[in-house]
Amino acid sequence: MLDFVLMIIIVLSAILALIQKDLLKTAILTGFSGGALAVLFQILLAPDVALTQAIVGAAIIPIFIALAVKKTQRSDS
Amino acid sequence: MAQTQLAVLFTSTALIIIGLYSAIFIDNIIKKIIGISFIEEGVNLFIVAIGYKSGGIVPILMPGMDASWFSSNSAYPLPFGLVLTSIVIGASTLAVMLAFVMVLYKRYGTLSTKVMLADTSKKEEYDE
Amino acid sequence: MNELIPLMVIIPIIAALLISAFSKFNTISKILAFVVAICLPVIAIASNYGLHYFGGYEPILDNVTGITYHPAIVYSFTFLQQIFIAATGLLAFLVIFIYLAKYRKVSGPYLFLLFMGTASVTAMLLTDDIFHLFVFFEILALAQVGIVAASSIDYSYEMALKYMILGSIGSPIMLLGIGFLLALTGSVNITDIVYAVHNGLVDSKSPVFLISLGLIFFGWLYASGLPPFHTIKSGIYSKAEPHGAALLQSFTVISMISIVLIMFRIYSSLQIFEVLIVFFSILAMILGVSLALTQTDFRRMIGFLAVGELGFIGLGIGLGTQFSITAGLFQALNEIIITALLFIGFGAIVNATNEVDTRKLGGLLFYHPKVALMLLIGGLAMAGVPPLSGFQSKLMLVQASLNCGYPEISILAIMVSIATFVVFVKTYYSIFLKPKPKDLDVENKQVPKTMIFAMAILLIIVVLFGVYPDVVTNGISNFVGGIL
Amino acid sequence: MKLYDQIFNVVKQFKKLFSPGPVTNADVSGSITAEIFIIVSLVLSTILLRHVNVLLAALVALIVAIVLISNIPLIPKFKLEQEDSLEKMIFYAIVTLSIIIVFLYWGGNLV
Repeated sequence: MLDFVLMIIIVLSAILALIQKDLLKTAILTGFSGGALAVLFQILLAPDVALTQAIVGAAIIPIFIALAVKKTQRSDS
Repeated sequence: MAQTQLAVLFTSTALIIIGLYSAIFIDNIIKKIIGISFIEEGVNLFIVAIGYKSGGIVPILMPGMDASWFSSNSAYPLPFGLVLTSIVIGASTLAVMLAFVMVLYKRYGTLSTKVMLADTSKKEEYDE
Repeated sequence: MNELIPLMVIIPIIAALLISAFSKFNTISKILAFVVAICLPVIAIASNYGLHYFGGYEPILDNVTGITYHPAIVYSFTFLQQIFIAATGLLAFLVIFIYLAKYRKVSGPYLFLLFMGTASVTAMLLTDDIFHLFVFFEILALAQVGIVAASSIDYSYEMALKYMILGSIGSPIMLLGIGFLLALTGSVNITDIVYAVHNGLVDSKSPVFLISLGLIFFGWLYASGLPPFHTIKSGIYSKAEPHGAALLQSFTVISMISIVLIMFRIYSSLQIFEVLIVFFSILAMILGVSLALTQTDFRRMIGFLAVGELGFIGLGIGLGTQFSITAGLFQALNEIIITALLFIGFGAIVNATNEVDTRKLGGLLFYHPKVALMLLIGGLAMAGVPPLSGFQSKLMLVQASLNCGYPEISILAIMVSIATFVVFVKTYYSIFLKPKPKDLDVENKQVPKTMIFAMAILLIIVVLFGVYPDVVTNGISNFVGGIL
Repeated sequence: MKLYDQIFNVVKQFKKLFSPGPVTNADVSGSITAEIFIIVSLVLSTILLRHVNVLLAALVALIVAIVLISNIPLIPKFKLEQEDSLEKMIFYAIVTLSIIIVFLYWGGNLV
């Protein structure tokens, strides 16, 4: 059951990330999507991939995006 | 095919389609780059789903396991090894693209793709 | 001597890392770069043919089914790999030589990119593992972007970002195709996949197999810059420094042929594969040459010509006979050398005048006669004038398409050659022969001697292949006979 | 006479193509060459369809020739579609991807 919830979270947070007006929220929602993907990898019997994805998808990529937003502009216009 | 595996394939298709949609229709460059990175995530999910085995075990041979029982019950580990590389490549590509965006923002002062990445061949060709 | 095979990839990577680590010490990194660059073609020529199994994992024979499995990455080194690696190595050496002589203070990261690019195309040619190819393909894309962004030409950052965004659509799609193949066969080793496909272990009519072809094919279109990627490919050539562009086009050609040979081995049983390749090749020739005719920036024009010439390679492979594939691969080898010659030659003009618009140039024949002469020969070789190398490969292509029963394709190929000649003569006229405009100040700048040296070496190869094509074509023909 | 006027107009249209800066003889003649080249080569490549069906090839070649000649300043339109902006590049890339996939899924076994 958990896996279906995770899949819904992944797709919904990906869509929500792309319709936000505030780019910082986009960064956070991307992290949500990446983190849920990491847990899904664990359920799919790939613990090594899950570890990498948890670090890269849930921490590094949102931080990169947030840094890019901080250096540019926050609102989507 | 197990139900989970089928659902995962639908999820990965959804991610790829979201990525392709955002590549065409989203104007903000940062969102466009994030959207395109979803294609990569969808593909990774698809490749992990190939190796998944319904009711199987994690492909790590623990001491005390029978080798033939292990090989018939574990998930297929080769795709997982590939995805590890692919995740890192995707993250580094995203980082380089965001770095380019930061540099170009200083020059244009906007994040709109239409302005930032418009046709430049006319502008430079004949500057009086 | 098979230990030399992995060294062809490892040496440039180690050199790249060392140079970027020691880039503070100018002299050391210069000497290191020069020595390694000289080694690149020498290793390829000195090495013996053979296979190399990474980690010493030899193929395993399954006693029950009688099928051989390859558990590790395999590098195979034959005549084809040797000649292409030697050509790229030589080109990389010339480019690095020009770069080292041009700047007193060299940049470590730029040399890093040049070496990484060379290492990745070498690995792409050698590898027998489709995922290994994909990884080096991504590294190559990053290296290309770096080379473009490092140039001081206006709008190079924009072009690099566009190339990266298109690449991050193209390469995951290719990875998806590889995933489909993996799902069908359970292996990423190409020899195993080919065995599975040709022995009926995989249903070659199933939609999954067909779609894997479509996805990998799209990735190939991105890698080789055939339409719809011809604008971006010619764009990045025009935005890189001229010597960088000479290396970039060789990267493109080699990634094109290494991927298409793999696709050919896997999908050659499908009729539609050849139809697709011929369709996109013809489109590339028509669009590339007709857009080159309307350009006023001559770097962009050479870029479009390079894309148009790629169509010939695709045509040779798409026709699918031994003779036509030999012709296509020979054309690929010639194109690497001739286009590099043109890029370096026109780069010398940019160096001397700081002007790229053909409308503002003219009368340079008097100032740079050596460059003009060598460029003329290079352009004639590209258009296919005997006895230069372009003539031999294009003649072979025309013959091959006539033998296959497609006279339309041979007429089209000849027309494209003529149009290429028109493009070249138009540009040559407006740069060298037209009277010099008053406001063009030729600052009495000398063309660097290294550029002349590089052009002379490339020119010798062009003439050599033109007079003795058998040196190369026999070996290539043997290789093609092996994969058919 | 109408066709002649049309060809005469083509040269005028080329002025817009090279809009900033002068138009030289070499550029105009190059563009006219490209115009002729593109028509002839597209018509020629439709003849390849004769390996499927001869009648179809003749019909398609005729239609393509008429359509191309009646829209004659082709190069300005072509160049406008092949410009450097990212939107057009991505649009054509994704259209090509979807055409390849659809073509292979439904037509892959027919050829």
